[in-house]
Amino acid sequence: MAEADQQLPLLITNPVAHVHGQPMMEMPQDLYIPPDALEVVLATFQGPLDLLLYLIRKHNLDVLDIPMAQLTQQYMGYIELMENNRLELAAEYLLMAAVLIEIKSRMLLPRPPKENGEESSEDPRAELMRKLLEYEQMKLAAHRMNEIPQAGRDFELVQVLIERTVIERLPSVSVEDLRNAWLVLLTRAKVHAHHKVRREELSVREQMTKVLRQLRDHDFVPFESLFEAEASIPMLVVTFIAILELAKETLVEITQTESLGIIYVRTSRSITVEEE
Amino acid sequence: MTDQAESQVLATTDTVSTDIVELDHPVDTVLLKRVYEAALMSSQEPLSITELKRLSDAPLETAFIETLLSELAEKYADSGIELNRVASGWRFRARPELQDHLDKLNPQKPPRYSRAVMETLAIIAYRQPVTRGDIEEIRGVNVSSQVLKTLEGRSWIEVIGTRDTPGKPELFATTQQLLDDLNLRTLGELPALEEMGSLLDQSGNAEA
Amino acid sequence: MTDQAESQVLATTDTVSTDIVELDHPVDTVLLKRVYEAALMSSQEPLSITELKRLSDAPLETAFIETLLSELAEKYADSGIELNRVASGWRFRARPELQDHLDKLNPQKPPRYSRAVMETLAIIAYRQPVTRGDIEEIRGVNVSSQVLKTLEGRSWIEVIGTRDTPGKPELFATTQQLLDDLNLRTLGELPALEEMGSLLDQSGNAEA
Repeated sequence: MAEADQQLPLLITNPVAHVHGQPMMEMPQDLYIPPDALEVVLATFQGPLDLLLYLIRKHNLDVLDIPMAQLTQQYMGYIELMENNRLELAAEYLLMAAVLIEIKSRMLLPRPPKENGEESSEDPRAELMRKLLEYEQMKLAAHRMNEIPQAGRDFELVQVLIERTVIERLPSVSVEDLRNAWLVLLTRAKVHAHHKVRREELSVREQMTKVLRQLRDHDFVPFESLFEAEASIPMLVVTFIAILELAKETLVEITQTESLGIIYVRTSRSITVEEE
Repeated sequence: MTDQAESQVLATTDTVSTDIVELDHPVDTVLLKRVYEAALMSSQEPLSITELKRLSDAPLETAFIETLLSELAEKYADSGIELNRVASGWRFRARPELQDHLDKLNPQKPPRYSRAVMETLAIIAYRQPVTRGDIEEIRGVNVSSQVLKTLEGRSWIEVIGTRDTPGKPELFATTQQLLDDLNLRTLGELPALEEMGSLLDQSGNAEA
Repeated sequence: MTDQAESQVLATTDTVSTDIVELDHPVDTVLLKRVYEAALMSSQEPLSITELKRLSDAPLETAFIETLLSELAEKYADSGIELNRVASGWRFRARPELQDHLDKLNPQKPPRYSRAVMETLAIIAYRQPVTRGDIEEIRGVNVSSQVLKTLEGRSWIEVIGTRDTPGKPELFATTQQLLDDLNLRTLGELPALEEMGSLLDQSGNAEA
């Protein structure tokens, strides 16, 4: 096969490149592209293997029997072009140039005498060939993968609105949660060591709250009305203790304006309001 | 022939709309409906009639597009989703009545209250009426207003008065709502404190 | 004619499946199909059979669910969307052949990835698990971190371990997400690699 890139007329008069110091007046045959697009083309090579493959396929060279002189020359031509276009030339390109030249020179040397007749493994081009083919295989695979329709690019995914109910989910609390919270408090503060807690206390406290609640909206409440008529005797006692407890804690004030008159209970808050 | 068979498969309403349109523009109604379907299904936002008009090269009348959309909505009458018209256009959504089923897929874990909230609630429940200062004394840390607001927001606690001490601190107590939510009749049904102490390993020597 | 035959086959399976189920559990097949429909259409990700099982209280057999899904897929045979089975489950997508129409609505598309990205992805897909060094060896150039980050950012590749060699290089593999996005079920559905032999045949005078 003749050197293919010789006779193409040039669009520009200045040398396109310098190859081995010689001005290269013509662009390689396959680069019949406007010079300003050259950079783009050169930049698309994925590396020396890609460039070599391009050259091999473009010039219909035999991968199994690569004409090293021809390939090396063309490769160097492109390297020069890249340098002239100030493309950032990855070190791999220069390394490959060295490899090509090395293979070429080794092929010029007489082959060392064979011992077992295994010639193929001694072909200095074998490793390069293997790499080229493996790379080409992956390059094709990448191309085909890119042709597979991609979600979002080539087809849309269905995503229909789902309206989460707007009702705010409130945490639910169980008695167990309260128990656990209290247990934590116990361990931490050792509250139980200082307070002798009696079971009744809670009902007294509950009743204290009830009384306070009843008093909240009134200035004075008759003492008797704090007791529910249908309440059990223990409940009446608890209520009574609760009122005394409230008085002791100065949360309520108990007043009686005349002896045997009505006993009024009022909260300390209403006392405060009155005083202001 | 094939075309006819195909459109016959589709609903009879289809024929009506096709007739209307065939007069104005030779629009492939079947294709158009599919395009609308695909567009509406894959769009995150409702699509307006203006946007839907962009989907066909031939200029279409709003009324015609709306007819197609109604037919599309009709097609989904018996399915798990529905086509709705909302302020900004048309959109598909999962049927709200299926919500309960769909929730099973992503069981939202019920949110939990922070320890601060739970401890504060426990203190108010067991020690009521208490002031914020009381709570802080027992917990050993400041009680943030947020904690109290959370509990008040649930109507689980309320202010039932003030203590007659400097600053007139508010007294907090638990509400009937809390008892209802805990499924209790009285506070007395809360776990007894002294029993709880025995649940703790450390309490063994503390009681002595 | 083929169409009719096909739908008849399906009609039969439909009745059969319903019968089978009615015996085992009193499942409301119609409701269940609607729930699946709504769930699949509103879910961002494909739904696995395991997830679909969670949608019903009664325990259902995989084969039964798959029958329902096939029926659901059949229901959408003539519409703008289709139900597919991909690597991580089942999902609806707009028909790819309608994409040109849909593009009129949203002209901006995600960019096609560079050859560097796609070659790296292909090497990981076909040769996994591979290290960065393996990829560089095959491509003959450095692999920029940006390329790997792009693929990781897309959740198409992930580190699945390290190789027990000096430096403990990370091993990359592809993800289910990649298969989902390519509408594939398994890596085996990726295009077959070109045989080395056929690559050799491409050169004009490759005789041996």
